[in-house]
Amino acid sequence: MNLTINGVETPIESGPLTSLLDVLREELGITSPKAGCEQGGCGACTVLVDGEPRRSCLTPAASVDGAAITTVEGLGTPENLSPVQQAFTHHYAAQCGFCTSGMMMASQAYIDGGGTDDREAIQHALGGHVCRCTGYVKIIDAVAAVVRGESFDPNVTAAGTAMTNLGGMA
Amino acid sequence: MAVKTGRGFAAIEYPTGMNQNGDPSQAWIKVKPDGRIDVFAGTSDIGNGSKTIQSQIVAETIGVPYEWITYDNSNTDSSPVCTGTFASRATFVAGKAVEKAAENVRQKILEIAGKELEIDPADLEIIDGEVIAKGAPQKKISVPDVAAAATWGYGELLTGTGAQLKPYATIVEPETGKVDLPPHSAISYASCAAEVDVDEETGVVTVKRLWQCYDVGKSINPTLVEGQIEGGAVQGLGLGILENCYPYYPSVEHRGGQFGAYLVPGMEDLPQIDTLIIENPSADGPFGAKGIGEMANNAQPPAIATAVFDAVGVWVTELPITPEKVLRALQKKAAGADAPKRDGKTVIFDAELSVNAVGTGIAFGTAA
Amino acid sequence: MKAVGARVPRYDGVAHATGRTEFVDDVRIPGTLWVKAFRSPVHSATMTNLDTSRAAAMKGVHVITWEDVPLLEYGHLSALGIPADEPLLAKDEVRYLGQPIAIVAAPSEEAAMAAVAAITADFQERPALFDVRKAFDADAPVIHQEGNWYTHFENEMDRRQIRKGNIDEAFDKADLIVQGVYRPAAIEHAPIETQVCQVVPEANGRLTIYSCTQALYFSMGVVAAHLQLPLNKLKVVGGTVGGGFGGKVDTATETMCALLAQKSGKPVKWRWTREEEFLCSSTRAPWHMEVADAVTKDGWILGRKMLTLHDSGAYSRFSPYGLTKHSFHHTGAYSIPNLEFNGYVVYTNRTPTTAMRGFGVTSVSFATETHMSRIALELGIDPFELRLKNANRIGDTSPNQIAYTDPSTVPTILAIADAVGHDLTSEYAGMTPAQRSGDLLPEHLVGQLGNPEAH
Amino acid sequence: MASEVLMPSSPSEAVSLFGDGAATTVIGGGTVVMPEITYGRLAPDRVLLLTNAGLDTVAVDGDTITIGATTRVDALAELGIDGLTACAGNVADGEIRSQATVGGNLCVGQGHEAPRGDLQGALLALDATVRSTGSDGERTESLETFLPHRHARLVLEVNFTRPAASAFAALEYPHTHEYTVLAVSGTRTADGTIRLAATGVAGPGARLRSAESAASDPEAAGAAAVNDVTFADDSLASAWYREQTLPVLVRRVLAQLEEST
Repeated sequence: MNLTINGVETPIESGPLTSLLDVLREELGITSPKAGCEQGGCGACTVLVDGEPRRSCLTPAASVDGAAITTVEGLGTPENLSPVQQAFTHHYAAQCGFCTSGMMMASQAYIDGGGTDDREAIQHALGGHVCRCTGYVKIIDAVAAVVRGESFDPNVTAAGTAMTNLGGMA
Repeated sequence: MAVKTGRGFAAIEYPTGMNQNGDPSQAWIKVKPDGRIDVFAGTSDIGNGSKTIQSQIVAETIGVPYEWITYDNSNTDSSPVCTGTFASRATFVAGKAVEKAAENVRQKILEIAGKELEIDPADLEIIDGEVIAKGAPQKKISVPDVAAAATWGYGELLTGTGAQLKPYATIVEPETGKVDLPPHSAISYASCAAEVDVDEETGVVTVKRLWQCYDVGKSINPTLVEGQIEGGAVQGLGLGILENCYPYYPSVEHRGGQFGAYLVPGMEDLPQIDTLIIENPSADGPFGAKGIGEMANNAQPPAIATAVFDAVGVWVTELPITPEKVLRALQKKAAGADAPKRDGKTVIFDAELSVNAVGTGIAFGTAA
Repeated sequence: MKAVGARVPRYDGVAHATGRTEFVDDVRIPGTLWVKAFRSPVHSATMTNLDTSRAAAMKGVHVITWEDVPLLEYGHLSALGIPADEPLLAKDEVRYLGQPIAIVAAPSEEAAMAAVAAITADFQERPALFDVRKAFDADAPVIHQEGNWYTHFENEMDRRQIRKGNIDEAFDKADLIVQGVYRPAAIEHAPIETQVCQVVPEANGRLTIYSCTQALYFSMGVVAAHLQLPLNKLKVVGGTVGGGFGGKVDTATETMCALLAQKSGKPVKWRWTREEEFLCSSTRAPWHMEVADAVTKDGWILGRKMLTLHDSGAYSRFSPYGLTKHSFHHTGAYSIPNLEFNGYVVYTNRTPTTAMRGFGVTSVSFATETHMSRIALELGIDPFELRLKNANRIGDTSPNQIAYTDPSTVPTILAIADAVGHDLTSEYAGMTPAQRSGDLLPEHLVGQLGNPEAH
Repeated sequence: MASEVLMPSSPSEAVSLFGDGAATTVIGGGTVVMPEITYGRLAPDRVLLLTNAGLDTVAVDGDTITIGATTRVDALAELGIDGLTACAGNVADGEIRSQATVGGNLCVGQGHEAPRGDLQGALLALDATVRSTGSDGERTESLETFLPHRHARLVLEVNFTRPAASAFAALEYPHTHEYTVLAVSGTRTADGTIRLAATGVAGPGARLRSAESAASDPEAAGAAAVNDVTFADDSLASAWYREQTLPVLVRRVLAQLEEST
């Protein structure tokens, strides 16, 4: 089998029923997709298969033979973050960071597919991805910011939401 | 479809740091020859952002840019004791330890700078990476130059340690719970209002909106404060209407082993969240901060339970408030069987849930 | 630039966003053995004839049981006087479904599963206890030798008590007594990263433990105690955790992996499946709380009686600590001068419960705040004003008779009233948390006042 | 790991490799089978992986619609049948829907924690027929008669007629992975015939014939529906709750059908 992973054609030695997740993590050492449940229930393992978001834990390797796979490693680098990566950083859309890779890949697919900055549309598109830390607010903010083409330098400052600071009222 | 809307309100308090204290955190800091700062602490970052917060505290305390800080909590060989990341103590207790260590480093920097500038260290301050004479800002030396001087000139290591430990509050009267010291180091406060929709035909509760106000003491990083409050709100929503390991508690049947069967809140369950903060500083926390992480899921469940009552007139006091529980309560109400028992001046809600009704070995209060 | 108060870039933000944050599962060590557990298939039983020989005979498989643990029972909170009651691996009794009995390490995940499948034991099942309300019944199944509830509070008391003021007088004087029952559920921490650990035996005899613990030193102490090793033999590597919420204070995997690494001389790794995480990991406790408040027509809360049964599951773990914290906060954000609190840590044949966000207090906040709403309705008093009236203030005292120094109950309530557009009468709208006086210091609150400067 | 993984490259090859289906595990999208393999509960000796089997064609001929077994769940939305679109849209989340197959959803076994087979109700309401192969060769039968022996057969295609109106109502029980707790699908044909079916009941999806007979009176239809099926407890809801709410969903579906008149 062969996969084109982040633009690089890569021969695969794993068995045909090995999950794409295990191919990436265990055979190839690409560790951004996470084994959060291996039941398809959390979305931490989502990668792009020919541009479409897929739960890699549910995907037998043989079923994607020859496909182009994109992982977070293919989005950008610390020195050259992609817009989604910039927005996730800027908005603190990652707390513990464990759901983040899957969340970003689904976000990338949503944006590539012409998604809007409508909150409900984003919620629906990412609805199967579980984040236990953030309460999702900042993830939605980050995706909406990318759709709107907002630019910022995540190395300088972080975003905030409409929190009202009443100061030391007591 | 008969969907009714209701609102409920709750006010809570929560202690910061371990109950009864006695939970140490320690830190040590060293300065590299170019003035960059290495912080070693044992606080696990579980997503709460303690790497960030503690780095901010160090930068602020010493007076150098945040970008100069490296933070290492990676192992027990290099990092000193931290009791752990729980009990809202990562900022409040462990942050205080790094603040103390940073203050000691600041003093060391001032000492060397004083020698270099021939000024009493007490007359120096550090602003944005430069040691400056108070009242004579032209007299200054950069922290990198101080660090270089310490390293190559004076043969000194610019370093400092800090430890935070409030003594254990012993219970001196087990019969009454009386303690000899305050068992809490600081108490945080919060209020929350919830607005829900309840479908009377199916019993499904939807949380539409949460208004929340938290006293955080001092918001060291507003974005992290928001993150704790938003994340806590959604966990509180889960507690209120969704999550249960044992859907038929006290039975243990049908425990869910997957995300499809154990109902963690999803993105589509997110209500509108309006957040207010108050900064009523604590005496013991770094820069007046209190813990915010733990309490963030405590106020929603009672606010939601009350909002459900407001919407459809039934109390569900076994969490989570599932559609089934709401429907059963509505049917009971329709049958006129929901009224609390009244016995003289006593009003008894939920009598059927009481130990009095179920067990025989222990009894509660006036219904005994 | 000021660092404190600023929205600085998250220290680990770029690492998270580039997928480069290294979690324990991302650590790659060649030759690592996979670990799996043989767990109790029943809720309550006497176990005999544990046989791991077939598994141990499999190629490259290593097995540990209770016999391999130098100190089988270690009290995680022995410093707080909470004694040990839970074996690291079950010896002859199993008290919950999924309790670990034998742990295997094998060259692959499949081989480890096969080894677990080759382990056998006999289980003489007993009736199990699941309802905390029945734990005290004479005919209840008995879970521990000492009984069905924890008996080691100070002076070996079998419950946590709070007593303050004169509770009988308060209930006599009350115009109305409002009683209710509150039962929040057991819930999962459900971090997206399941429990995971790798242990590497080093050439110098040390063990390097890659851990997802929320508490590096705590976990190191637990491993050192079970293995009877000095701390310099262990190095716990971690500090970067894929979500915890309290569940990763448990040291659920580290000790067993350390023993397997010692026994096999090879690196070992244990990553719990999501099913293990959901079905075998500790949970937030389900609580049973009964509250009776003595109130006056005009909305003062004179006294509170409370009974709490903390469903600890099969073992104590942190529950006595959690119940104590719970008892200290059972008045919520209010000053209630007369108190009678009785709380028990009750054992059931459930997965042991543990700390979770808001430990001990999440439950009591739900109970007492829902109760406050009911009181407001029964009395026909505005729920904000009822709360403001009783809100704790500077100089009021806690259930432990410690004076509050800086309570913010009043301003947080006022802020929400304003946010939702709830009109308050002027008497309440301008309220502050200042020390009680005048109308806000009725006779029943005089005796509870303390000195906020005392500590 | 499986010793033999077969990847047919045409429908006929799939039929021949499936044979009588004995000891053969079929994987369509993988969403059902892969976790079972990962968790060690299933160690199949012989696997038929349908990725390249050419069974994913959708043919629309006037009002007659034929969909191949490996048609993705999300592709059903493109047929423009309101009830089917809503039903398919209620399956898990978008990523799962783009991977899971119609055939897999029809053949899935009983879920032990939550109901499976979300599409069965909608396709029963469409009076769909199933062409499948197995021990006695190929045959075409109604979905209703197919479901009891679904485990032993390989679905090849599903056929149904576009209805005049269709509707779907499910319990909007919020959670992350969205198993269908309970749902009712309904159709009305050009001649006014109403068909109703449910999923989330005990066993596979089932027609609600008593409710259909009483369809002119939604209250009566709802009440009658509970006689057509049995209910079970699982992690998501109790049998009692499902019994209480099935009538509500029947009424909601009938109301939708009425509206689309």
